[in-house]
Amino acid sequence: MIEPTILQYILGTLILSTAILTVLGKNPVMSAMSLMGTLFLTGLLYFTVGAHFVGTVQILIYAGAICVLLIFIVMLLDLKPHNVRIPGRKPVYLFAGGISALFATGLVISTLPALGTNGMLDSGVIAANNLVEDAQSAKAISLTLLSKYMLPFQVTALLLLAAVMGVVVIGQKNKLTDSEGKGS
Amino acid sequence: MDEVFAIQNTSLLRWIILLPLIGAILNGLVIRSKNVRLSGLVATGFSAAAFFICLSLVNTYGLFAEDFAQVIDPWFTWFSVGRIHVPFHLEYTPLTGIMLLVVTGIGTLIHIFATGYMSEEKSPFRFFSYLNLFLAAMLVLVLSSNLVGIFLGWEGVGLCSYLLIGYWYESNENTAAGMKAFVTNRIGDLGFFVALFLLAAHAGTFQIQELITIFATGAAPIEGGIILAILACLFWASTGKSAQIPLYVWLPDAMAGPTPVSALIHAATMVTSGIFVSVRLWPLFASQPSILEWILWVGMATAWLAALIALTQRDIKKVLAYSTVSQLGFMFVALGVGAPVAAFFHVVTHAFFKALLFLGAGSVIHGMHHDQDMFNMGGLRKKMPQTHATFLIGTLAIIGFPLTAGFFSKDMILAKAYEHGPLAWGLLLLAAVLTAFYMLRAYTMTFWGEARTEHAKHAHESSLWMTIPLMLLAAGSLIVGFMETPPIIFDIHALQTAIESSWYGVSGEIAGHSGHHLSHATEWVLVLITSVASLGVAYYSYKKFLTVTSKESAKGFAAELSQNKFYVDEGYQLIIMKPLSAVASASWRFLDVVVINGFLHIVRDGMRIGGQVLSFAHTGNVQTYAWYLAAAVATALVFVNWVI
Amino acid sequence: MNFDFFNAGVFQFNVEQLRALFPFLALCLGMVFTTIASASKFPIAAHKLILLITFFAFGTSMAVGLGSADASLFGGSLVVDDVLRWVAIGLSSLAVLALLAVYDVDHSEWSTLLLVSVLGMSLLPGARDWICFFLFLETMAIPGYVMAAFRQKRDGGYESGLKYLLMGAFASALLLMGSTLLFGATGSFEYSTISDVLQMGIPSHMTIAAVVLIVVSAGFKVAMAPLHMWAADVYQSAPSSLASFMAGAGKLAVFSAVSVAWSKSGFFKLEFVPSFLMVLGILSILIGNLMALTQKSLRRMLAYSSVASAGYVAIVLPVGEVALPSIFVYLVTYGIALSAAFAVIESLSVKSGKSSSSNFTLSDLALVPYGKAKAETFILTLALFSMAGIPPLPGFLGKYLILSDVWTHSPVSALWILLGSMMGLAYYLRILVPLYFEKGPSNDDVPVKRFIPQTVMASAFVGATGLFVWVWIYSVYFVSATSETLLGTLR
Amino acid sequence: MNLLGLFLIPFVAGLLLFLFGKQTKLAQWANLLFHLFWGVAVWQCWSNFNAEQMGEIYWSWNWLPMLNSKLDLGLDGLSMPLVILNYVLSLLLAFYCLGKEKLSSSYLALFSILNAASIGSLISLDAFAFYIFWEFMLIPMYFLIGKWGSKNRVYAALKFFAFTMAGSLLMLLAIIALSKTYGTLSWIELKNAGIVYDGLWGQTGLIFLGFLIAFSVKIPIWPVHTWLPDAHTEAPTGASVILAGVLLKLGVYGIARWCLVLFPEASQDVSTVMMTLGAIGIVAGSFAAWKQVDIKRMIAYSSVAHLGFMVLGLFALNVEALSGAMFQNLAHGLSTGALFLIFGIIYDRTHTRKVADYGGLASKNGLLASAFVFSAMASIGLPGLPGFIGEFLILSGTFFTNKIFAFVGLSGVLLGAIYMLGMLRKVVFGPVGPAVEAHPIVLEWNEWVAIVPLLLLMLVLGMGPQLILSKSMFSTEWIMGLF
Amino acid sequence: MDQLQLLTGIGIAIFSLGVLGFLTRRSGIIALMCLELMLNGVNLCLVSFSRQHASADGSALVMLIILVAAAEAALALALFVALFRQNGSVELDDYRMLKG
Repeated sequence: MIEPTILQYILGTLILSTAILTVLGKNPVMSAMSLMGTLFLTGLLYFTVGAHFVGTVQILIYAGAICVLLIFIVMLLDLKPHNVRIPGRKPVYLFAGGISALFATGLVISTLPALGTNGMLDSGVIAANNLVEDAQSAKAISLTLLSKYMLPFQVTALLLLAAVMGVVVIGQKNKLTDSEGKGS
Repeated sequence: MDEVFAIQNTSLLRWIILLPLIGAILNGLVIRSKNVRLSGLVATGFSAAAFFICLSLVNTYGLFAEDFAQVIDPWFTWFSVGRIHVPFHLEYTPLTGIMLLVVTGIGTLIHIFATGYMSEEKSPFRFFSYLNLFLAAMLVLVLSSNLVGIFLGWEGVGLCSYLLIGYWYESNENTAAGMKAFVTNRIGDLGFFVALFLLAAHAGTFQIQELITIFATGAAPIEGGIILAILACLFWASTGKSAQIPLYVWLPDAMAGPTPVSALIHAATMVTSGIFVSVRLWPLFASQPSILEWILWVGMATAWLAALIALTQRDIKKVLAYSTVSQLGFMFVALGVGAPVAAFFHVVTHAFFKALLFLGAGSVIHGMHHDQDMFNMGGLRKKMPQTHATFLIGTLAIIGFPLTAGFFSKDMILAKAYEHGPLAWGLLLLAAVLTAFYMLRAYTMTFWGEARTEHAKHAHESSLWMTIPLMLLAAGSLIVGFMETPPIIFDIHALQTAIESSWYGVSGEIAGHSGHHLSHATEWVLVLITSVASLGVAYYSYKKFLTVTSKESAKGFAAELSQNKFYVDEGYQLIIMKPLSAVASASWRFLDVVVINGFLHIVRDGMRIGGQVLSFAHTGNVQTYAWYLAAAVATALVFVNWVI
Repeated sequence: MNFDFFNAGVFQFNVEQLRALFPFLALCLGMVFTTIASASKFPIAAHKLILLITFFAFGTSMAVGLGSADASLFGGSLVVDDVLRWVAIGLSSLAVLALLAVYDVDHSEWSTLLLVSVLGMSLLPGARDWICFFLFLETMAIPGYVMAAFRQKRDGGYESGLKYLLMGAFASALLLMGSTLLFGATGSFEYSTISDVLQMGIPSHMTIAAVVLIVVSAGFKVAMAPLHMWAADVYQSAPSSLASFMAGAGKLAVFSAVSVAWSKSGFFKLEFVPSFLMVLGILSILIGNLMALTQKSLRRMLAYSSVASAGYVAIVLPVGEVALPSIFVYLVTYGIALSAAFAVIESLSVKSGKSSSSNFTLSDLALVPYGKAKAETFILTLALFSMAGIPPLPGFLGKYLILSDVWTHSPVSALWILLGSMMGLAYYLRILVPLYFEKGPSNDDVPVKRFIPQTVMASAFVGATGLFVWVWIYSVYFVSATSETLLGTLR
Repeated sequence: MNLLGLFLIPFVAGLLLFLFGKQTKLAQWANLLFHLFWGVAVWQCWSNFNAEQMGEIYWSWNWLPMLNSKLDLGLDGLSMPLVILNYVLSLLLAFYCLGKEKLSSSYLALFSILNAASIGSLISLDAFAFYIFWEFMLIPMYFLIGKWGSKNRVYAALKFFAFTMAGSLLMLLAIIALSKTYGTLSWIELKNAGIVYDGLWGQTGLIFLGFLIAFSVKIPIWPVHTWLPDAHTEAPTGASVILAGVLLKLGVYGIARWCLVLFPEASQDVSTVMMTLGAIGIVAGSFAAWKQVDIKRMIAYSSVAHLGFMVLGLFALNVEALSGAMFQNLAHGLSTGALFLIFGIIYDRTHTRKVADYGGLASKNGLLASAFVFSAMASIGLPGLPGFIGEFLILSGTFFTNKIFAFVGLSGVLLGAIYMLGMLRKVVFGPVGPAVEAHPIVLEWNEWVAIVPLLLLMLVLGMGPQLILSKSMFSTEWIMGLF
Repeated sequence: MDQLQLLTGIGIAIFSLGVLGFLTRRSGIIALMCLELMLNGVNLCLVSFSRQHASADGSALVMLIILVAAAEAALALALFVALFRQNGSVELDDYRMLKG
């Protein structure tokens, strides 16, 4: 039973606010930036709960690579604020908002036990702290990945291969499209 | 019943039916010659052959024998399922014998006549094959040993009459008349059906011999109500076939057919089958006196109605038709008063003189180039002497001129009626008087006075083909009456013995009926009254119509009524046919078209429209899809959290 | 803690395990070859050859293994049992069909992607925890996203790819959230543990939420209404072979995997799951059939009919693993018929001179030159009657089995299936009308492309033989085999 | 007794006939040849047919053990007459087809396959196999109506398909329930399985209803009859004949075989309702027939009425009525088949179905007219022709059970005369109509060959019904023994 | 309140925010970012849960998720580029040709 530290509270608020910025930001660049912030801060939060390895990966790959990729594309297509439409101009989007509000409420309501005091979980087991520390270590994670989740870990390779090929195909084909595809 | 009757088997009977059938097939399907003489002779040959077989039968097994042996031709089993067992057996009884002779004999004569009469036909073979087919069917009716077999013949003759009435099918009237005949008969036949069902359900047999020997004598436990119902149904059927109220309407229209047909089917043979069947089943009727009253009064009413209509008809065949209906009424009255012998006697005599009259009329019409209106005739006795003479004999016979055939039979009926009660006798006498009136009217207007039209002036005597049958029939109508005479004259009772010996030893006495006989004095009085009344009226009518003009038509309400047949046909049309057909079209248009198919089409279109409505929700914007997804999750979450 | 890496038994395979693993190795080998082939610009025919051989090897090696003991690999995260083997056989046959009948793309990368996707599919029923499930699902899906976008030259190629991708990602995010919550609630990703925990007591709201999320995301993958909309778009404008492959094989893999996963993790013990599936199923039947009725484009119509068929299977799912045989037979027969139909539409659209089969409408069928497309029309007829479930076509067997399983579970819901197949008739039969009952134009200048005859021959061959003889015998033996081995081993 | 050949021969023949392609003439003669082979098989079954058994299985193949289904083939008094009828009609149609360019090889092929299916459903004594053949009949029929039919054919074909399918899906459910409950689908085993009846709305009752509804749609019983007029009207001649002669009969046969035998109590419970429907069918059908202006439609409605009689016969539940219904199957098949055939031959020349266009046929072709009248008389049940035997037995059986229905049925007898003779009056007799005027109505030899045997058969069956009744007697009594 | 529960709360909140964005933002790119947000929320929950249960499975899944997210992002971006080249727009509701 560890009370959250002030730092964690601050991080949490920051994360939420950046996330909100991502969702509501007019300018895609703005959204991308704040998304990057969210991911970065999440990484920091991981550190505060001792999940160092996950935090590192988060910051390096997620906040680093993916967001950079995003921003790069945004820049490439230079999407200006003016051709980014603001949500809620059409009434149907209120409906969408309603849905997602409902969604969120439902989710939050049903996950209350996890937010409430401990022991509400179905399994009812509370792990001792030292075990927890070990479980979060890089060694434990890698062992798990390489023993128990060996197969998924390897299959991801094929998955990436497919993704790469896909990007190649789509990228190369649209040249082809510009030349040939006009007619049809 | 075998210990009473020695059963004799013979396979001769089937040939009586087969021969005309073969003739019909030969004429209709094989030869198909346009030559009237050829086809006529073929048909005549086969019916004559049948006639000779009948003669030999009568010769072998006797007609008026006191102790009669049952003669059976066990042909084959028609069908037999569960409680229903129908052998196709033929049976010869004296009664049958007489009917056979009448049918085949008169049938043959009419074939000969037709050979002359149909001389300018396109397809005579059709006519003659129908005629032979009719004979076959009629003989099945006569010969069959059970009621289902009789029903086969019953409807078979109906079919043939349908075909023959509509023989000249180019004109719609003829086909309409044929259809009317068939449908009306069908209405009657429903009764026959029900009778058969009742028999199957309660008697378990259709064999006439068993029915009579078991149920008429009360040997088997079956409540009288059932038998009564059966008999009522059979009588209903007879009103159809034998043209009684309320189903008589088809017979006058049936005159649309060629005249020989009218003579054979609608005067001599088919229309009397109702009476024939009743006489065959007489012991059953006798065991149920209550039905007899009905028969009596229905017959009486028919006799009257028909006679009244006949008074004012212009068409000579119509007059004869209504007179036939009226005479059939006489026969049913005879049945009703409990005198089957008299009834059947009248059947026989009537067969002769009515056939004679029709054929005479046919010869006249032939001479008149198919003009049937009596007002256009007149003075034909010079032009066609033989026809005139024979027709006169026929007329005398039908009005009961002493010592003619009609005299004996009608007198017998009247006597029995008097035994039954003075009221019946009086009414019947008046009907007879009416007969005398309209028959003389017809005769006079046709043969006396002076020719009223060109046709009449240039009318000519018919060929021997037609006149010889006329003469033979005339002879018949003179002598045939002597087979059954009242005690006061000759006192012959051949027919009675014949008929009573064909009830398998069961007596035809009506239950609880004291068979007291009239004294000779009363008989004399009755005879005199009848003869004087008829002859007087006949003479009056002769005087009245001697000088009639072609323009003359009915005057006064009563005459109008009578000439328009009391609007019975129109009434039936209005009351039955029109509403029925309205209901029919309503039921079809409403139930099938509107309700059922309408419902189906609503479902179909509903599905289509529903699809189109749904497809609006499919906007094509990927976010909408996401909305539905999220909405599904959200609703499920909310539902599971708060509702369950 | 120190972990002896090499004695952990992860890399040590005994013979059975190797034998169980071999088919997948064959697939991977195929990938290697295809990659080499596309890298060195081999002709398409070479790719086809490789694919054929690979699938043949895959299927047969699976078939050889049939009936042998279940092999649990990688510390139990993958179990190769008869279900997986049967599904793999079905997948390979469907893949071969999709390949032979409609190989309407001319990129070499296609073959590799197909293989990856098949690998994911065939691993799916063997997963025993949600991590593997998720990963295999993604392995199946991501190549699909790419393949859906293959047809830029056709209308809406990219669009369908994008829709597929975005929705798929969204759905898999939901699936992740679901399995995460499940993990949180039960402390494990493994089916068995989860079902143990679920049996322990009344499940918490969190568990229920997790299950809801998982069910919905699975429903998305198999295109149940109202989560079906992507399917219509993708099947309409993606390459025919992808459409037929995803609609047939994809459904087969996901449904059988889902059936295994849910019953092994004890979802069906939560009383709301069957009713939830019931609602989804009924919605799919109604919406799918009604929408199919109003479609102009034939491929879209087929897509909606596949939505309806997903509905039938959804109704039978709660019966549990006992229903696997019928689900399998139904989906295989349906998939074969569907691929044949797609193939025929493809070649008919070419024969009637249309640029692309995406907008090949019902009325365009009348443009098919009369008597020029006998084989296609024949195959299409067989396919449609099979989908409508008219005996003696194999589709009937599937319908019969599904119905009989539903009957044992809840007789009333069988009526929905009957209603659905009644509604289905309306559009299946309508397709035949312009083909047979209206005389098409008899123009002789038909643009005949090179791949049409081969397509027709292939589809005629596979379609006719498959539809008539093969599937009957095959599914009969499947049913007998599984209903003994499978049902025997399940409890 | 080689029952396998009985439906394999036409099936294979159908597949072969597809190969003839454009060779229409050749295909037609080949079709005749196939009928010869088929005839041998039929004759063999007829000659060593043992009427003194019920549901004996002569050939069996355990084809789908896991579905509790065996392909059991048997032949008894219920199916034998219909097999013969099916063969005769199909043979005569094979003659009729000769020289008709429009009836191409695919038409003959579909026809042959249709025969295979109907024969199959007649001789299969296993519910699953029965259902397969039963449903399979739809496919060829759908194409026959839809491709070779007249103007409104597509609507008719779809309607036919949808109606029949809707009915038989319920039967499918019932079959599943049977196999799940009793673990077998073989007719005789089910019969001996001791099916317990738990009220009409109990499980057994519902199963029974599933069967009943399917058959009622096929028969068709009012009010699910509206597909019949459309199908009959639009179908080509041959299809109409087979539809009237065989397919409808299968409904009657099915009720006798599956409903009455397996669920006697349930049948007793519904008998009044069904008889009411039958009676309504008789009256409504006759009324509708009376009001038709389209000859084929009128004949179709007359079939609705006649099949109403058979429903009465089935549910009067006594031997007379049941054998009557079974016999009426043949009678109606022959007479209505003949009507459709003859009118079809006329239609081939005149191309109009409107009564108004006709008239005076007798003066154009006397023999054909006579044949027409003959068939019409057979259809209205004139004694001496088979219709009478059937109606008489049915109605007397009904009379034993319930007099009211017998009387309603009698009204059908009367109305039958009214509409049939009305049609004859307008078509065969009367002044020559425009259509008859315009076209020469001269028949080819093969058309005569097609018609004449029908008429002869009617005559034979009308005077010698024992020929058939003796064959089916045992079965009907056996069935009624269950009640 | 436990800090892990704080994590879970934040995770779920972010996830919901992502859903909100994905449903409402019409720019495809931003919708993609929202997807990343959702995944991130999932990650947060996973980390906290795996701490609670002292098992590394959750963290392992986090790795795989990041990987898959990368793959999907790459594909999506490639598609966006291609679409932008074709039609000059990445607004989701400009791509509604396939519908009905």
